[in-house]
Amino acid sequence: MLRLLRRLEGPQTLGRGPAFWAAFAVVLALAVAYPWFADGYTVGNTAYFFCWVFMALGLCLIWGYGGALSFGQTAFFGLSGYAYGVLTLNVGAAYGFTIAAVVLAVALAAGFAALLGYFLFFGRIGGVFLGIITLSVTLAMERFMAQTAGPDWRIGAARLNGYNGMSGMPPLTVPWFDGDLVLFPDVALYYALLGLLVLTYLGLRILVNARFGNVLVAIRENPERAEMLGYDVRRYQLGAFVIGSALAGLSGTLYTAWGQYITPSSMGLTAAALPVIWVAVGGRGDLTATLVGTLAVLGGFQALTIYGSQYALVVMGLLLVVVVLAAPEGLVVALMRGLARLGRKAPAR
Amino acid sequence: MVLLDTVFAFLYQLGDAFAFLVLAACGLAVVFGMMGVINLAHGEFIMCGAYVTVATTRAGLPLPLGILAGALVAGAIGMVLERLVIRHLYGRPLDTIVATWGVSLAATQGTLIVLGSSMPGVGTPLGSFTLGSYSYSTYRVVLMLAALAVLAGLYLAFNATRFGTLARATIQVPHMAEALGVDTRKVYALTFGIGAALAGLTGGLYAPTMTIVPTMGTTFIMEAFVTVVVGGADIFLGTAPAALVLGAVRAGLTSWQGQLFGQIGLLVAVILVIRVLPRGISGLILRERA
Amino acid sequence: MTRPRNGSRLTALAAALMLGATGAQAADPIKLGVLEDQSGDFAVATIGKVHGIQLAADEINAAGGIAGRKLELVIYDTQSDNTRYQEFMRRVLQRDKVAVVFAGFSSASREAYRPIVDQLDGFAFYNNQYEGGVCDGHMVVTGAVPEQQFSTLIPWMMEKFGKRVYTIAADYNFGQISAEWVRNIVKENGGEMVGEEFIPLGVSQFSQTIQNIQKAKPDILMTLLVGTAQASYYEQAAAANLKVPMGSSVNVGQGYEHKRFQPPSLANMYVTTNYIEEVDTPESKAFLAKWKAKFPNEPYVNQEAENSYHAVYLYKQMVERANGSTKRADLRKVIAAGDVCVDAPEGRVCIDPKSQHVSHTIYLAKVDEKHKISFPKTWTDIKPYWLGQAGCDLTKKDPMAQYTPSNPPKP
Amino acid sequence: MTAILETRGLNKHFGGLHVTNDVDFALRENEVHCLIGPNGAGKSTFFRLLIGEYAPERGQVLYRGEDITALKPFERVRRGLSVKFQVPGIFPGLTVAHNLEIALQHHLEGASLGAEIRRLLAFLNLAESAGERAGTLSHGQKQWLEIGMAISLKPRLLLLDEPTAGMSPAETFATGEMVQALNRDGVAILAIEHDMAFVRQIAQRVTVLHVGRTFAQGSTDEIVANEAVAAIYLGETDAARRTQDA
Repeated sequence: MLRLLRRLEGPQTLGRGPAFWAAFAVVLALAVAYPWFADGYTVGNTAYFFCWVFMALGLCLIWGYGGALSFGQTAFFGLSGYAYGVLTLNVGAAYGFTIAAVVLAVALAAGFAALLGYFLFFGRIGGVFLGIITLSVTLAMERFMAQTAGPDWRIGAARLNGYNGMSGMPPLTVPWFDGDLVLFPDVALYYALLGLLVLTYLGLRILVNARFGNVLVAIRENPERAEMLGYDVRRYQLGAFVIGSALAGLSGTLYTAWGQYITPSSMGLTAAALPVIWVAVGGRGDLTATLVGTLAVLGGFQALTIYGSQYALVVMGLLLVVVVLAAPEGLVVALMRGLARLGRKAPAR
Repeated sequence: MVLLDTVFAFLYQLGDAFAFLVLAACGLAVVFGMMGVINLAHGEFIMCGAYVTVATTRAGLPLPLGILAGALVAGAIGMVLERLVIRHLYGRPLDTIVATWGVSLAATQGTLIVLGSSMPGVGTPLGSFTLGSYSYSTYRVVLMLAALAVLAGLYLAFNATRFGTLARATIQVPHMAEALGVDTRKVYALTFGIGAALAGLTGGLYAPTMTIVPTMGTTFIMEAFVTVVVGGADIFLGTAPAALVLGAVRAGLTSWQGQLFGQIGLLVAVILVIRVLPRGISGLILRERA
Repeated sequence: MTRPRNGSRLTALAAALMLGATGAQAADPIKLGVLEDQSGDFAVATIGKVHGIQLAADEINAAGGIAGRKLELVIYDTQSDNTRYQEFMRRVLQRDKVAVVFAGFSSASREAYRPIVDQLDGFAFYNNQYEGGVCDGHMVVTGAVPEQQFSTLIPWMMEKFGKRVYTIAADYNFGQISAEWVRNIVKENGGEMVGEEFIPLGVSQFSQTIQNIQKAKPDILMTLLVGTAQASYYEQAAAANLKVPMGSSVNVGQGYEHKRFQPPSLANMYVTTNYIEEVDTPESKAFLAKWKAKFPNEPYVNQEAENSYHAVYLYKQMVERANGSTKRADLRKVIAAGDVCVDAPEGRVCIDPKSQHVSHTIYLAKVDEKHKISFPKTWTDIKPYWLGQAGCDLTKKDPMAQYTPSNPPKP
Repeated sequence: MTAILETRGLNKHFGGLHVTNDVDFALRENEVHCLIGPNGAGKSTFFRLLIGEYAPERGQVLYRGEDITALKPFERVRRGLSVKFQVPGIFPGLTVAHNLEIALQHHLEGASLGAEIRRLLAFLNLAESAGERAGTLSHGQKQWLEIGMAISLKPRLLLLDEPTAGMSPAETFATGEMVQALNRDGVAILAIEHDMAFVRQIAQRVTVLHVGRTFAQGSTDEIVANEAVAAIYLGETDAARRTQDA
């Protein structure tokens, strides 16, 4: 146990030492305390942002650590969103089944990722081809789901309902002493997601600093050498792909439960671009940077849509270009490195 | 006569699908095959060519000149983009994908803001001809011929001109070419420009047959990628046969089961090709690394 | 308190924020949320909807407001993106605390926000022509539905051109459900379906489809195509010299394709719509004059723009008859009376209490070789009858669901 | 003496070009063996066949009597075969110590891992650079780091592809001493090499590869004295001179 905790910091994650963890504690305390000061909308909106972060963290693992650019995050997002809908519409929400539905839906996404990833990585498809094929799969799934409007397209009681999307699934519920606790997008859901997010973040930190993460970055840096150190490169890439895709699936179920709605356009071209933007802008090489970057970009673009209207997409596109050119490691990583350099300089040696 | 009717109808559909795939893919294939760069803004170059063609034609230029103008403008913008963005990303193929995606998003929405949500078209020229019980658009036959002409032109450009020799030398052994005094940067810029100009040409050619909207590039992009992935890096040995096979798959499935199956069939074909010829694609990747 | 003028959403928003979340007092303005796509794929058809609402709000405020309270608009651009509808629907209901929301263009966007309106007990107007079937007490639909457009159009066309009908439709809910309506109405009128083809969204090449149509030799072609890519069909069909009379419920009235495309690609098309700016009545002309005075650069005033405009007046009447209350329960009592009607630019429109949909005047618009519009026929007071007949009665029960002819309410 | 690595009738061709042609070769246990030959002799292809990156059209590769022809590279590595590439195969974005950690984590962890990293850094003359990114090292240092990673796996057989390419004479000599030290610990070594001084320093036996075949074999002195070998090298220089003249 202690050994695991020691893996919370290591060469693969920025931010270590007491200063970082103190800052982490402060941020966490603020996150815990802030619903007391904010209105319902703000809290619900933040919870909504949290829904997306898992997908970004998953892509960070696949792309930033594993070096494989997947455009397929939204395919798993959509798949498990629909799975959540189908399961809960058929079984209902009693006895906390929604939690079981989340687990099953994420498992389904992981299973599909394992299948697709087996084909990709064991077929030695890498580099830009991986991106193109994952994108094709995503768009094919969107097109397929878009035409399921007819009444024959149903799984049990759940109609897939084509492009209009599937709705009517229950929100998350937790079994409680006096009846189920419904996690409407409000304070309760916020805390549930915050807890889940912190666990996922810390879990991923342990994972990337452990043996697995070491091998993963080795593969990113030089796959041939990694293989010649006796590692089965395909297996590790597949592992990262499955975990990352499962996280996208988790995002999908949470989003579906949040809005009680899932649509094929969640898998469309623009949707598929979003995780790449979040991760690239924040800094794909580091989990903390991805986490911070994703929240910042989500909030920033929502604000931009409210105030800057139609220029949001232009800014988004240009931001991507500028980041790739000027700060290829990502804005947050650049910022954190800058801070670290300052910190090192301060106690003059 | 009925048989002839049906055969011609199928050939026409095959040629139509083939032309669309070749024209959609050729610019992408040049840039990818020669430079190893995947250009996700490819569709926006097509859109750019279409806009320029329509604007100049409506301003009074004859359509063929308008199409040429579209190709030239797209090519020029392509070279500017190469200078500003792509050049700094050689050797970082994944970053190039991300950056060109950014360009694509910004270009689509930027066009919407500046030029509005749609533009009046120019109308399809040349009318129609009738054979048996079907009537056909003559212009689409022109498109088929244009696809063949583009393939032939590319073959000549890269095999029979000094630029072509230099380009291939640069791509195969960059430092050798540099040592021989070739300005490799210029070669890359020109190659990217040619790719963009081809995309612009495609946009111009299809402009009279489509609604002119900022998102029109996206209707080409999937087909372009599919063709390039199946065809591989070599434009002549890869793209043309790939377009032929995929065109047959699509025309066959569409006439048999409808448009949805035509589309899904394309994607299944890609996955099958990659499954059957994994060495082909991985061999490609190895060559690209070497 | 200033009401937002064209393009000054920032002021409106800042004002809204300053006002904060206070309870409704008599002097406070009534807040009306507007979520429409002002950018992205759908913007071409929806910018006019925002303008329609602004025009109506201006007129109402100039005439003293609703029950003595000013109408204040809170407008967001939803970017043709379903997730933005979800985000902003929460925002207008939870933060801006609007009394009513006018929202949505695509059916997918409506289905995206509907669970949120239901969950937060909001009240929303969907001012758009659509595939029909929404039976939800939180919604009022002012757009036309298939029974209004097809039960008029198809019998008329079959009488004029013949009984063999071919449908090409976008392969999603709107297209599939509309095609189902076409099928049923053709059968009821003794016609024959000689072909039916569904086109995936985003397809732009139609050579094969054109050939299929030529093979089937229909008398009437119903084109239920949606989106800018599919609109390429008309140009390609015209180039291939395909000249079957076309019928549609979605073209011209919504995307004003006759203005945007090069003639004669839309020649010989017949469309049923509840309003377009060519409608040649004194009411329509007066309306158009007011519109052009306020928005001189408007490319076109389509049926959704008119729906949005008269929807504000329908809402005004409900609130005034509920003695100034904006509570949903009070307003629904007013609707249940069955006589909430206004004289709209298209003619008289009334809310049907069972489905909370609106009756319309339906104009048959014909597009000629030069893309000029004429109106061979007009039907007044066409009711949205299907939902009520099928068993949706919102005065008794609120299922908050969407039904289709093949998936009707369960008794 | 038994062979640790053996090839039987190994064939590989690209298109019509036979690059490796019926090569029979045996490497003895605990031997330092150099593979030389003019450019285009098929050395690199042969090397890639040994490590499993290429699959042969015909023939077998045996490691300690086991047929490993169908095994993947990583499976060969796990059996005790380790490789150093011609172009330094390191993880450029990671620190030097981290590079070694990734190689060592197979069989060590915790404190003993740290101790072994420090021991290796000292052995490789890289202790000063432990915290630097491997990509910033000098060329020679990268070569050493890679040798360090290769021997971290505690191999029984080490394959070196031009280990001294780009090194100064002093660095080359130091590398030779490393190789000999490893050999004393019981590691068999097969090196592809151009530098005859280095070959002389380390090799117990030398094999000459020419147009995809084993052309000659013997001690360094025998090979240097072999006129036929000199002829093929001269032929190469002659050919080179002729093209330059043309």
